[in-house]
Amino acid sequence: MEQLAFGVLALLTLGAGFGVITSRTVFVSALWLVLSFVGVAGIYVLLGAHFLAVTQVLVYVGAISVLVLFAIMLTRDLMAEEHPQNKQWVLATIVAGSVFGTLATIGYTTDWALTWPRGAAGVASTSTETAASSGLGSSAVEAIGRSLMSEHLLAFEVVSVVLLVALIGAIVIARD
Amino acid sequence: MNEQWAFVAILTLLAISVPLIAIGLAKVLRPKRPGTIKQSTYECGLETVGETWVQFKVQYYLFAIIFVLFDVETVFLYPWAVAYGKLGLFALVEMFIFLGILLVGLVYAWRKGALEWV
Amino acid sequence: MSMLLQESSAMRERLMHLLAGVLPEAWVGTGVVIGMSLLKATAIVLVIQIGMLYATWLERKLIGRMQDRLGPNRIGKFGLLVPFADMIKILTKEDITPRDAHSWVYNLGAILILPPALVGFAVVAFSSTLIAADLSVGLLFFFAIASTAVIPIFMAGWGSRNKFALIGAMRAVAQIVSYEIPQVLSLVGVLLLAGTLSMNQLVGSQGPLPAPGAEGAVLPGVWYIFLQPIAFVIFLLATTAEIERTPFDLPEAESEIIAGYHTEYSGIKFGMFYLALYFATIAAAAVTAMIFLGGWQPPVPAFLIPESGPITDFMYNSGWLWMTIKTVFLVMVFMWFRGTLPRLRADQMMAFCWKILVPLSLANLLVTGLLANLLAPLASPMAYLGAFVVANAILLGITLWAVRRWRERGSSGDFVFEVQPAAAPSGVGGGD
Amino acid sequence: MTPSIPLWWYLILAAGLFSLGLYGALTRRNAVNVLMGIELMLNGVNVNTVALWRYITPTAGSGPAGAGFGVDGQVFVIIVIALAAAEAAVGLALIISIFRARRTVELDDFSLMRG
Repeated sequence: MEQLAFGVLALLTLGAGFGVITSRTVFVSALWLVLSFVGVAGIYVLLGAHFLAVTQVLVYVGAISVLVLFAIMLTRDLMAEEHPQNKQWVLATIVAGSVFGTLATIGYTTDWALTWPRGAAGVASTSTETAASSGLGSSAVEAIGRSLMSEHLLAFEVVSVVLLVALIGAIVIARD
Repeated sequence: MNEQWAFVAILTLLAISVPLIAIGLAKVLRPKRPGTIKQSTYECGLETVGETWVQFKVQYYLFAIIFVLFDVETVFLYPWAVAYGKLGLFALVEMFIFLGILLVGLVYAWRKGALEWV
Repeated sequence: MSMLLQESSAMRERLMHLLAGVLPEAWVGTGVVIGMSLLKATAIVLVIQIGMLYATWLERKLIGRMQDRLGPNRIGKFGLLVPFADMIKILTKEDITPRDAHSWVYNLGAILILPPALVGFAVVAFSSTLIAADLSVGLLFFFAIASTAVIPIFMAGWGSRNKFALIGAMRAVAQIVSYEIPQVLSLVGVLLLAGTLSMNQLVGSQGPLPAPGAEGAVLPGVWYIFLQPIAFVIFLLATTAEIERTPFDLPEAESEIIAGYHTEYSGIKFGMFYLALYFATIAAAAVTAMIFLGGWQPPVPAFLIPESGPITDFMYNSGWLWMTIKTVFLVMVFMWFRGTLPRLRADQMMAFCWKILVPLSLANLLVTGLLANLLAPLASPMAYLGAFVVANAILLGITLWAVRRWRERGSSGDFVFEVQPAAAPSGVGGGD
Repeated sequence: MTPSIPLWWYLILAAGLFSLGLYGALTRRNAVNVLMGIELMLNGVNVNTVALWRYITPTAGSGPAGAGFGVDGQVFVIIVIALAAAEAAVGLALIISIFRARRTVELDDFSLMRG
């Protein structure tokens, strides 16, 4: 069942990603991008990261896509159909293809169980079913909250500064 | 696999198929008599003037920026609120700082007139 | 309710036997999960569909009464069959696709408008045991799903290739995203007190009955509308704006932009937008009832419920009744808004969101955080109730005073809500 | 008992997403499209992070009491998502600003930087 779900979601995600880079209209590209985000949210659910899945939908599907769509509406040139690609496509195919080949080979051939010294690695890699049953689901949100308030406090506060800078910067840039 | 999320997936599929069924049913039942005037763009009977895809003012984008950043903020606020009962006063101070920094942004946007809908 | 549960497990058994004959053994478990989900999902869709049909009837009746009319009264007794007549009409109406429309985006817009309004029902607790998916992130899940409604709206506006549709879509999206912020911010105070995102636990924390699987005493044990009245008002207003009902129905202000993003839709495709509006209204009412009005909790204080006996059994088994009453009540409140209030102007609406609701919900959050910390050791519902009522009254006083001061200074006219004949024309969305 | 998914499935999915995004970012002429490619790449990276966290280092960081799991991987991804939102906001603001000044969003026409 998990494998079935993974297959469907992977097809959705990658197919939509393919749509993003091939469709001729920017608006349609953006729609494919949204679908790809939804697929990634599904993958997070499979991985037992439920809070992340919801965050993905809330931020990517509900917010970042709105930014992209608004930006499309604000720049009139984008409305027209266009020739989507520049002359670098041969080079880009080589680069992207070799990046994919390298990453996929590393992912497939590495014996991941050896890279993490602690004993727990084997337990998790045998079954993702533990994710649902072991409390990863129910109290993970609370654990994330506590983690943000203790170990990752600095990152948390720095994020707020980054968001502030982004807000001010974007307002200044976009207004004039 | 968690059964509850499987249910969510099934409900989503069903929610997509309900309009498909309804539209399919209507396709059988409804009349179909297309005409040139009937299929023209509806603008209260007037001819369409100019480009359809009008350009919008930048105000929309400013609201979208402020929205996105506050939306991200809620992603941090919700786990904090859930964990709050076990965290105590220090967490409140930390969140005050976080919110204070973001409030500076809101005040800035307000003062710069980014919140005006003109 | 327990009967229904038994029925459900019996159904699961039967399904398992049925599938064991058809599918290979490894797939039976999967088949049962999918089959049960399909059954549950179909049941939800049917119940909501009937609820929606009668919501339209109720709205016409109520608005009719408010305007001193009778409302529908011809088909069936009290016009009870009118919704079905509507359904038949909308199915048999001609469906016109504009020549210029971007055909698949246009059609997909009408299809995808429904899931955001419908999928949220997965986490609605119709009673303490009747919740389709009690997700650990239920509350956030609901808002995440609801926030995706902007995508089909954009698709409808853009795909129609009509100025007014596109302007309507831009307006609708700007409004929905803006009001999403006070909507989610106002709930942080509730979450501080409840300490959970699971819908069932959230309802359970409002007492008197605990949710299944809850640990420890029920705290704060009071409906959140009493602890967080300001948050409730903010949430209700923001939700009204989210589902684009009057007085926040600017995206479809017919006097300005025809019908907004669904201008070009007719027949059954328009029906989909209509359906989604009512689904979203019912979903919003159900969620508000669960968060603030105690969902399936009986409206009885804990000390009136005996340890055991028929009354206790009734209280435990009548969750669906209270939930239905509360939801219908809130749906009627939304209709009452429509019967009473005139539509806001675009600039007023945005100013109201960002300059009043957002700061107020942040202030409410800080006050709640402080109080929750101070009250936690007392662990008494009455202490919560007293402290929060006082705090909210003070906060409300400060807000009213601040708004009045702004109005008196009147520097930018932000907070002048009276009609001003000399004011600039209302902020029509488009054009640069 | 259905066997669960091997880790490399996720890693290949992430690599595919990343490469698609990279290809898009390299070939599209339209600035908004390039930004979409970058978002795809970020999503690929996030999937990778979550998968590796889930399979390799599930105990990293503090977690729910007694569950034997940490949430570090999730926290990292939440912060990446927050930064991605900030990046998209500023990036698109830049594109809008350039469009308003020069009436184009074709990257080949942005010769501003070359002086």
